[in-house]
Amino acid sequence: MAQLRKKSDFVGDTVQLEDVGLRYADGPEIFSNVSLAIPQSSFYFLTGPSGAGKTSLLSLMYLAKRPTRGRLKLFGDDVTDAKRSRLPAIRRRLGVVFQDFRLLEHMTAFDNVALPLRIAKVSEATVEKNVTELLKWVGLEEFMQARPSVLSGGQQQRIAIARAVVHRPKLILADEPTGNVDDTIAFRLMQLFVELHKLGTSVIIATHNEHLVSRFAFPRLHLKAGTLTAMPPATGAES
Amino acid sequence: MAQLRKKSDFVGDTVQLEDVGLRYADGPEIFSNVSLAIPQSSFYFLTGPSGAGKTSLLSLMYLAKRPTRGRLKLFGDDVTDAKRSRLPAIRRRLGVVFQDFRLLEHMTAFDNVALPLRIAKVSEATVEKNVTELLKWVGLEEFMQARPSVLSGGQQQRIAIARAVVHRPKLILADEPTGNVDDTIAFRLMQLFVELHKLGTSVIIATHNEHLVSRFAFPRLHLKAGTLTAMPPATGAES
Amino acid sequence: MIALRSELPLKGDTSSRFVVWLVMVLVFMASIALTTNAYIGALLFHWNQSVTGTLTIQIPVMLDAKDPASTATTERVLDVLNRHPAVERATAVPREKVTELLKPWFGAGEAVADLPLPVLVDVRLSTSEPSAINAVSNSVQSTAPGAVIDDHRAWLNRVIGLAEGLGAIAITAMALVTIALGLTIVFATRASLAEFAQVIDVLHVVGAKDGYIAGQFARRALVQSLIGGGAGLLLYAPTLGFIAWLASRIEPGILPDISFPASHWVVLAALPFLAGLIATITANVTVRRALSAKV
Amino acid sequence: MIALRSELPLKGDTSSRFVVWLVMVLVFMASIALTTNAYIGALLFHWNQSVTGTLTIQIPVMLDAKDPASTATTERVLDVLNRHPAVERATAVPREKVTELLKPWFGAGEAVADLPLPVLVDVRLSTSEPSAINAVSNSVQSTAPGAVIDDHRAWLNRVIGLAEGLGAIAITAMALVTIALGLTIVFATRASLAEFAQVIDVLHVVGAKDGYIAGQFARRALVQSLIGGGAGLLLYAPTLGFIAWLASRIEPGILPDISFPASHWVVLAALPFLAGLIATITANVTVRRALSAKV
Ligand SMILES: Nc1ncnc2c1ncn2[C@@H]1O[C@H](COP(=O)(O)OP(=O)(O)OP(=O)(O)O)[C@@H](O)[C@H]1O
Ligand SMILES: Nc1ncnc2c1ncn2[C@@H]1O[C@H](COP(=O)(O)OP(=O)(O)OP(=O)(O)O)[C@@H](O)[C@H]1O
Ligand SMILES: [Mg+2]
Ligand SMILES: [Mg+2]
Repeated sequence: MAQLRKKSDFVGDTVQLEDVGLRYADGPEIFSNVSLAIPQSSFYFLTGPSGAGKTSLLSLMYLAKRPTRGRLKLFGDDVTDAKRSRLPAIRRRLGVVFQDFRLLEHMTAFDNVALPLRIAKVSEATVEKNVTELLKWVGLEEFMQARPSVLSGGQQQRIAIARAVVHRPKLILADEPTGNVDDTIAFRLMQLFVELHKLGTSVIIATHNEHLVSRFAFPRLHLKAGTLTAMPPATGAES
Repeated sequence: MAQLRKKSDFVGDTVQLEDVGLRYADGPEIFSNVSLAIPQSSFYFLTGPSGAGKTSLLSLMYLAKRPTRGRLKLFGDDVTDAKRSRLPAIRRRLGVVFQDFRLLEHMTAFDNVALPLRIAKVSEATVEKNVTELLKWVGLEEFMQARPSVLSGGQQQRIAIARAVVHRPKLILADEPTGNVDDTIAFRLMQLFVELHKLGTSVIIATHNEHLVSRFAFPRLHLKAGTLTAMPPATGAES
Repeated sequence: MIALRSELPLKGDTSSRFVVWLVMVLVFMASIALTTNAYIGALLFHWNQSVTGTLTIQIPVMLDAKDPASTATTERVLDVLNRHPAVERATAVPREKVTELLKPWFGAGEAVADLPLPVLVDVRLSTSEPSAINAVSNSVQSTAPGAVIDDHRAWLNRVIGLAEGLGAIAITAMALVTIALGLTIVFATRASLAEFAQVIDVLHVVGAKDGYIAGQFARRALVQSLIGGGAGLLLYAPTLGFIAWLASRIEPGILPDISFPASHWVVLAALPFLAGLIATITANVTVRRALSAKV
Repeated sequence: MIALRSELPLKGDTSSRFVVWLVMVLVFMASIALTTNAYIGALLFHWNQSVTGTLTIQIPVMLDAKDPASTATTERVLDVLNRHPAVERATAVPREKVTELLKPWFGAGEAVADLPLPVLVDVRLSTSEPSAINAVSNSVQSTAPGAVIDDHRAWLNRVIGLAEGLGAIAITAMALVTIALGLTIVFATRASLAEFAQVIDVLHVVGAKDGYIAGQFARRALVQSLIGGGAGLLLYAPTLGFIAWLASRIEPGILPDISFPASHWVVLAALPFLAGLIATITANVTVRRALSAKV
């Protein structure tokens, strides 16, 4: 899958936000003046109370929304006003775990996970190999041909994670990726993210799970009342 | 709302399972020989690894599925083979929080929460009063007129909980009700369940959150490899 | 108040628009079919009316108009006819009119003036029974042997056959439309059931009864059918006008101007409600069937 | 392989069935309209054909058949006609045939035998140009003044007017069908866009290009139109047969048996593909427009 990473020689920040603000329609600003630089190969938690704007902030980064104010750079490219036609190429270097999974109901678990590879026109042999391997890792090899609706909540969440990482993205944005699994599986999934991080991927995980945050020694971005604060890693945690 | 509780003089177990087994279509049995009695005014956690069958077990209790084997009693009534026309009356004494919320997208948050009251033909004045009060309690008074899709994950989850308790059910079945909220809100929501429990409602909460389980001194039902084991309350926890 | 509140979204989903559109088309087709049928009925009545109870008798005497023998035969026939109980009135066609009728053959020249012409008698009967026609025919024959009696029915019967065939097509169309409407509603309701599976699950869990859920779908189907049916009628009105305009422009008078009875318009106006009724019942039955397969 | 894999479900959603059904109805209507139009065209051609290039000349001489003067005039007219360059053949209608034609007026009695009758001449022209008809007419008039020339067009023109009106309705129907098809696809595609909003979001996020997504919808629309169009033709075949059967049963011979040219069937067979083409283009444009409003 070397062709998917051929731009990996770029140096600089993976994500850069400068004085970014966001509002929905004519509502109030969800957050304002958020500035942030996520370096290559970094790992961050994104925390904050429910409704603080974590999902919204991530949606800027995966280009589902444009900031209403400020500038946004991804992989060194300023995408604030980028033409739409330029975005697919950038999006293919991202992996997103949605808070509500967003699995495609009319496809099997396998096809859901294979989607990013197929969109990138990866050969079917590679698809077969990578997807099978990944589904084994998340413990769902028995459910490859199952539709999402017959899977349990935790099983669906693992499919969503597999889909987000199968194409070895440069940046993973995961929204509450362990909310529906027990601690054993949560730890295993975190390990997956950490492995990818060690291979050079940047990871941002939005979570409410204080236990998770305190267990891993990664820095934390805290969003509250429209302001983003960077916080150091929890002390005494594993890395 | 006294009319909603007029059968409250019944004595006995709220839920009774005798040698219950469940299978989907022609798949293997998810669990078998589960026997269980949930007394009135009790509070249980339901735990177990992802895919163990927690959601499936709850779905038997809220009458979305019939056991493929064994007998099931609710409020002392044997409902294993009960006629369909008898079920609505029983269902109105239940409150269910779905793992995936299942809010009705074409209704406002207010109307979603009001649904059980309106189905039970409660007067609109009472609906107005109770729903508003409850939405304040879960911290969403600002979002009463919002559609579920514009709410954050945690906000949706709180709407789902409000809908499950608004009609003061005799039995609350909550599936991972705090997976999308932070600890502060989770604690507040747990308080709501505990309050109702103290007023005589039975509560069963399926959860992966060990932290939650260990914080509250309630007994636990553990489902693993198709077998249900009762476990005592965590020691040293508040009640 | 609660009964009017809908737990299903009426707008925005595809199957609801599907029903509205199809009912529109179906009501449109039904109204065209009904009108065709009514028009054909009226046309037949009109033709029948203008022909029934009249006879033309041709007396085969090739005599000069001024010839007293000819006049005598004619007088005799007229006399017999006018005393016949089944005859209301019998008059000889004036010579000018016969000349006019023969113009295509002999031109308007003076040649015709001197021509011996057959005598035509127009008879208006007081009844349209075949037996009366026969009785009249017999008494004419005995008075003036060889008289030709034409009751104008030969050509009419052919046209009636054709028109009745068209009427049958219109009726068939109506029947097909009704069946199609039923099928559409069944099918769209099933689609809706799938589309709203989750809404229905939630309604179930909060204790809604089958009748309540079925009622929601039935009301939706009713409203959709009324909207679609109304739209179909709205479409029908200008179409009828357009066809009438075309017909009048092309050949004024070839088709008689027929005004429909009030009952026709009442039936047309009732079409959306009929569609609504069919839709309501079908939706109700479909949903109850589907729900009864659930826990 | 990847190009053929669909990221959108083709079956099971309402809008897809909606399109299939509507395209079926539309193609059905279009094929009926086309056939009507072709039939009317063929009918007009047939009638024109049987009439064009023929004249009937009536010589206004009221002379006895055995009268040499009458014979002389007739001979002269025939001679003039047969030497005229625009005339292929001119023949006098035999007296028996004229008698036959007059029977409704004079009966079959011996009276007619002695009657002086007009002479009728049937003329077949070698051309159908109006100028030729005029030239023939003039030379006949100068030979036998007062001759009446009938080119059979008066009644034909009335019928042609009516038929052309019907043809215009058929053409209008075709145009409406095309517009309706376009609107249907636009509308169903929008409905699908709403229905698959989440699928589209996910495809976007994993880096699918607009063209890819639009292509998925276009392919869906194509397949649906082909299915619907095929079904429409399948419906058309028995309908045509049924109407032909009804027509033949009602009035054999009133409408001539007309066999359509091969091109007609080719156009009919092309209808589903035409619908597919319209659907593909419309869906593509609609989706691209809608997507360009997104981030
Ligand atoms: N599409 C939308 N339209 C309008 N408002 C929205 C929309 N999406 C989110 N919001 C609002 O923006 C705010 C932030 O929502 P967001 O989903 O980003 O919060 P969050 O931090 O992810 O919360 P949670 O932890 O509960 O998932 C909320 O108040 C929410 O109601
Ligand atoms: N509708 C269904 N059809 C077939 N199999 C199903 C269906 N629903 C669930 N299952 C299977 O039943 C098993 C138990 O699922 P269930 O949702 O009850 O698990 P759970 O304990 O709630 O898991 P989680 O903690 O991940 O939510 C799973 O293996 C799942 O794949
Ligand atoms: Mg969120
Ligand atoms: Mg579950």
